[in-house]
Amino acid sequence: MSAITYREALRQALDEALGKDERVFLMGEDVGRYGGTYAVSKGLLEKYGPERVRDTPLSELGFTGAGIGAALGGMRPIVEVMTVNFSLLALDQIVNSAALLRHMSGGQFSVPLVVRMATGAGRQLAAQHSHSLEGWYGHIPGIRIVAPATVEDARGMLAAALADPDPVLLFEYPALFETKGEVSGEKVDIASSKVRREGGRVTIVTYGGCLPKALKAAEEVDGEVIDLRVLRPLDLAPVLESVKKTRRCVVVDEGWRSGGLAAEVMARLMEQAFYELDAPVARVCSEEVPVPYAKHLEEAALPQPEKIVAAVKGLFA
Amino acid sequence: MSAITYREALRQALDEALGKDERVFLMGEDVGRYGGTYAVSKGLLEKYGPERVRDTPLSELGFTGAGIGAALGGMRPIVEVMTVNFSLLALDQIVNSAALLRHMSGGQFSVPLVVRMATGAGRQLAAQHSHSLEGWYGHIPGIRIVAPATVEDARGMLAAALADPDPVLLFEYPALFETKGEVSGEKVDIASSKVRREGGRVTIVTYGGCLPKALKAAEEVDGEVIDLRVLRPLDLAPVLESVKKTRRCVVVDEGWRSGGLAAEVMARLMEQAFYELDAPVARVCSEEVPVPYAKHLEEAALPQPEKIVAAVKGLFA
Amino acid sequence: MKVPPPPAGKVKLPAKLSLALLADMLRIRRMEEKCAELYGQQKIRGFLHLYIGEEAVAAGAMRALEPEDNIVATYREHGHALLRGVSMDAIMAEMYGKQEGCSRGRGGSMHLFDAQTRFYGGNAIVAGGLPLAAGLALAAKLQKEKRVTACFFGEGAVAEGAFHESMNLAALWGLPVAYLCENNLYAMGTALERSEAQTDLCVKAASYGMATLKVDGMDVVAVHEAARRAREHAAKKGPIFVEFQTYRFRAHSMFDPELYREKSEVEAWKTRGPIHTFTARLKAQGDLTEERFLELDAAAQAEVDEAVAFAEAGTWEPAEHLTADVYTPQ
Amino acid sequence: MKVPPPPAGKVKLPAKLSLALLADMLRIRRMEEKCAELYGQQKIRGFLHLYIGEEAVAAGAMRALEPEDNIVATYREHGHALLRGVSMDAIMAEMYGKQEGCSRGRGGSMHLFDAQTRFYGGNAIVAGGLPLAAGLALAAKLQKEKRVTACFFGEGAVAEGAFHESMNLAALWGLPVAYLCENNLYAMGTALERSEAQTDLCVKAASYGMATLKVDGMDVVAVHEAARRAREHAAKKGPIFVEFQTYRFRAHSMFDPELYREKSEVEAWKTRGPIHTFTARLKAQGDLTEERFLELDAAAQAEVDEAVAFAEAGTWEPAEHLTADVYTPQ
Ligand SMILES: Cc1ncc(C[n+]2csc(CCOP(=O)(O)OP(=O)(O)O)c2C)c(N)n1
Ligand SMILES: Cc1ncc(C[n+]2csc(CCOP(=O)(O)OP(=O)(O)O)c2C)c(N)n1
Ligand SMILES: [Mg+2]
Ligand SMILES: [Mg+2]
Repeated sequence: MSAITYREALRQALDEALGKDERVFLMGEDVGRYGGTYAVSKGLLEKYGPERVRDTPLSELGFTGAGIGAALGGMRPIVEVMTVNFSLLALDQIVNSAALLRHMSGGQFSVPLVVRMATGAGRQLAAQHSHSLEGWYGHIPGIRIVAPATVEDARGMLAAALADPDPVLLFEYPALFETKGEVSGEKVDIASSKVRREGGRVTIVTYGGCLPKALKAAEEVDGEVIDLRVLRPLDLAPVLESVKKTRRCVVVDEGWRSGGLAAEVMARLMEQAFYELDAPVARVCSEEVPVPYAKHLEEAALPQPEKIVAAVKGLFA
Repeated sequence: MSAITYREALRQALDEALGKDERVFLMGEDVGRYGGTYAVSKGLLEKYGPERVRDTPLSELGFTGAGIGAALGGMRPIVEVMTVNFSLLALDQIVNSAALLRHMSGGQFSVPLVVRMATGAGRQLAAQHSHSLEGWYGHIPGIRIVAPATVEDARGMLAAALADPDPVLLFEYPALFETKGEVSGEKVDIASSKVRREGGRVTIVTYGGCLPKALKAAEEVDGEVIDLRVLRPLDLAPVLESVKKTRRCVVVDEGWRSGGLAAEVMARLMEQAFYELDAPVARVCSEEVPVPYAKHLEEAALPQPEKIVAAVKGLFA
Repeated sequence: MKVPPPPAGKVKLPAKLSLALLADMLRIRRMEEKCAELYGQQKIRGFLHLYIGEEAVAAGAMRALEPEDNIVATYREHGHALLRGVSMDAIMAEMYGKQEGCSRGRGGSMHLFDAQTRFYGGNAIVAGGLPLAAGLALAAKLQKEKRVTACFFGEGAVAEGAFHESMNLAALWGLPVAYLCENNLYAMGTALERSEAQTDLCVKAASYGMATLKVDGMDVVAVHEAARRAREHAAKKGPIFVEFQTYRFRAHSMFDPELYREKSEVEAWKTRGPIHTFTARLKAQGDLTEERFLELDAAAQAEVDEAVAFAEAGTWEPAEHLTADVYTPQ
Repeated sequence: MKVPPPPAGKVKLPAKLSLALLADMLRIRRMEEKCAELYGQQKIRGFLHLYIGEEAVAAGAMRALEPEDNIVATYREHGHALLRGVSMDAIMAEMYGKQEGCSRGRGGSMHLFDAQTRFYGGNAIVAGGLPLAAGLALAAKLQKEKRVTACFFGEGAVAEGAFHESMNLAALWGLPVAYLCENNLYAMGTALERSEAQTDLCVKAASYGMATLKVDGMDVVAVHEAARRAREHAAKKGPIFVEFQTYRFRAHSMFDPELYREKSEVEAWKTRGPIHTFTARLKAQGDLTEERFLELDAAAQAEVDEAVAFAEAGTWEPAEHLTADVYTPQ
């Protein structure tokens, strides 16, 4: 076991997937000759050729739909939509085709498609390039959503996603790309959430790019940090168990506050842990504002460790 | 005062808007010669001509974006996207342009645009034509969302939406089109939620097409029914007040359960009414399934009065 | 609008094939007439889009395709499903919402699916099937399969971004796909000239470097010939776009008051009706007798009656199954 | 790839205009060279897309437009904003994220906006500005204003559905809009021939029934002439598409390792550089002396120095203002 970066883990996962299964191919804007916007697919074109590492024109709706068709046709496509921001252009195909096809056809057609996209803010890319819309996608039945927050998950989730017979959206976090971590080489599940830090005073629920922030805050407040990992379907069991112990919970989510994924976690805790709670569950989300360019404003817009600590303290006030 | 249908109220509102302000025009697929998919704009082409009641090609992204541009250029466009299902194709323009422009430009450009769309299931139109995505739109800062559930609101909300300097999405409910009601002729606000039925035992929060179902259930359980009316920004004051009295609450929402608007209402009650509640807030939403065609399955998929009653009873169990 | 003269002239097909094509069109026609009636009786609900008037396209095209080919269609796809080989029983049961339907009653009229015949629906998002078809074709190409993907859609779809992106992908990658455009002149109530700056759809398609064909869609012979050429082109040379010029005789859907066109226009087009003109031509050249015609028609009618009986006898999927098949059972 | 010969020949413009165009290009060049430097110093962050090499397009086009016209641009819009009349101070402050910036520091490099000069951004969604431009033009048409909307975008945008839908709307409705395509041959790392089945973009545009022009985008004279014609066409006859054939000398953004093209290709294109070729032509015909050139260049450099000082002296918008202007104050 040796430490690699989150980016390298993603790259290895793609390499392995392409190497193992002839039906797998990667397609998207600049995945090939450019090497991937975030250099995740660098070197793969040279290794697997342009048929299997397929650069596409700028046409998110078209090539995502083509990915669905290719999946129906027996392939195991990995479609890269570059970032969640551009996935808005592909949403119709994801929602109205990929997610519905199996049920709508009476169970005849599955869509074994993986859609990868980068998500999140924090690099001063401004309003149109800083969305966090995992919560939106999490609303749609028929798809599975995974959000690797660790190097281990970045390395292992793709294989599990490809083994899934239904569409899986895999969110990648540029904010984590330089993070280093060990990779066990063991199979990774895409069904469960996981405790990332034990603690006794408060449960902090998060996922994706906010995990390091939550862990940092947890140091200060003896928090138990749970990484959701899979955003649909949610696995709240570890959260419920933790809340039984801590009786307090904060949800940290980079999505905008109203109607984000944090709201769903709170709703479930309302339903399933109401009598366990000594204080209302709090949330730390992005402010309800398009993410601004200026660094200090962007920082003010996003969840930060200090805000998490403050929210925890609020629960004891 | 005389009773008119919800459809007629929508039509009158359009007629009035076009009659009053030269800058207003209506544009969308089949709003003109066809008379509107739901006959809402019937007769308006003849009255205002094809420049102001403008049929568009099938190109939701293009004409919604054109509506944004026209709003920037000094007009007051009303864009009809026919149904929320097709709005997925226009989402990029709504989110990445309309919603962001003002903030992103440092306050220089407002987008006084109204986007109308029909939403909801219940007419056996199957999976691709039965979405309820109000909750999604409610997640986006920079836009206002209104959801007329009464004839009075159907008549009055458009004028208020046009008076708003920012983008307003106006959801229309085909399930209510035949509903009759009185119209006061008074100005209607697009800021507040309203008590639609007083009751003492439980607070039932809902909006749009579910209002009649909630009212029906309320009869049986002495429910106080609150119609949210405006889905962004939410006005929870009447809900909080009601919950203080009833100490119990059910949220009814045709969106899918996970991550829908109901979750946000629950999250807010968690935050703001935790100590007022005698039981966890419950929700009655659509089942997590693409809406099926067969009538009995569709009915099973959607919120129904009986399910609301059962949920209320659950709060006392 | 000028209506061209009805299809005429000698039918240069083997009589057996001609009769098969005629039978195909009759089967669609009789089935759909029944559907309209059943809609009135509220046995069929939701949206119902009839293909009446356009039967020559599905008939001529479907017999040009091979069993291994993929089909993608729209919400106006009863005829395509039927002629592809989905049983009328299963189609009718689907419209009833019964679990014996080809989509187990979950799809209804707009979402007929059938894995066995590679019939990929039944898509109710205009132009939504076009990228899918490109992907199916890509899969075939990557797997070196010889199947072609045939994608049916209306001329209204041509304005959508999905059309543009799909044409470009298909042409850029040389995919084995035939884009078969049923130009019936209207998208709901919007006439082609009010939705396209360029009304010659082949010119549009050619701008992607696609091969194109323009055909009288009311002439089943011309359709069949064009479809055969299109399939061959798709299989050997890559994507092709075919414009079938046709017309729908009925309203867009059962809710359409048809304010946007004159009755006289519809009547004029009916003189070009694909079934009666073809019938007349076959009779004129001695390939068909009135008796044989009545036999074919009776057979179609009998099939419809049986299908209705089948649908009536069908059963409702238990509501407890509601959430089955949202995900694939693993 | 064959690189055409550099622009040459007599410049048939009044010397004053020529020098103005040269000064324009120099202002962009010097400003952006500074931006690159400042990016290295982390004074500018986020994405930074340089226009270096393409200056002739913004310069030639902007001087063909009128003050009442609307401009829509992309994330590669520093030059357009500057030549449209946004002060270099405000642009530089914006890139610093200061509240003295033209978008109050909220937009950054990709989102320059300016209401006063009708500069509608600064759009970082590829092809996202095209429908907007159609709408601005529609508003002008409906209000019987004589303004034209000029919409700049890269050739990569041509593959997007938004391009298709916008072209059709513009042509169908005869809108006063000029779609000005900066074809620099690459969309990030994707060469035109790997993204378009039809690489002649004018052929594509013409398929909507649009007027088209194809111009050497490295020749500021040709650009200016074409832009004047385009504006006139848009104002009097309706939409027009102009392809400016150009090349970017720098990486796509500051993150781009440029794996997708040879250094030699870039060097070959540099022989066509819009500034030095134009300078040489003007000198050759006696419209420019080296001394005058150095003056212009020094003026540009001085403007840059001032802008940097302005940006450095700028202030941060208080974080408490964060949520201001999400909605319009009423
Ligand atoms: C994306 C989308 N927009 C709008 C609709 C509503 N709609 C259904 S059919 C139709 C007309 C389509 O016309 P065309 O493509 O010519 O096919 P036809 O119905 O004539 O067979 C419209 C606008 C839809 N289903 N999908
Ligand atoms: C819809 C969308 N998809 C992808 C991107 C990422 N991206 C940014 S610029 C770019 C290339 C655009 O190329 P082109 O239109 O030719 O403009 P150029 O950068 O060459 O000026 C891409 C793919 C984006 N911003 N928007
Ligand atoms: Mg049509
Ligand atoms: Mg380019």
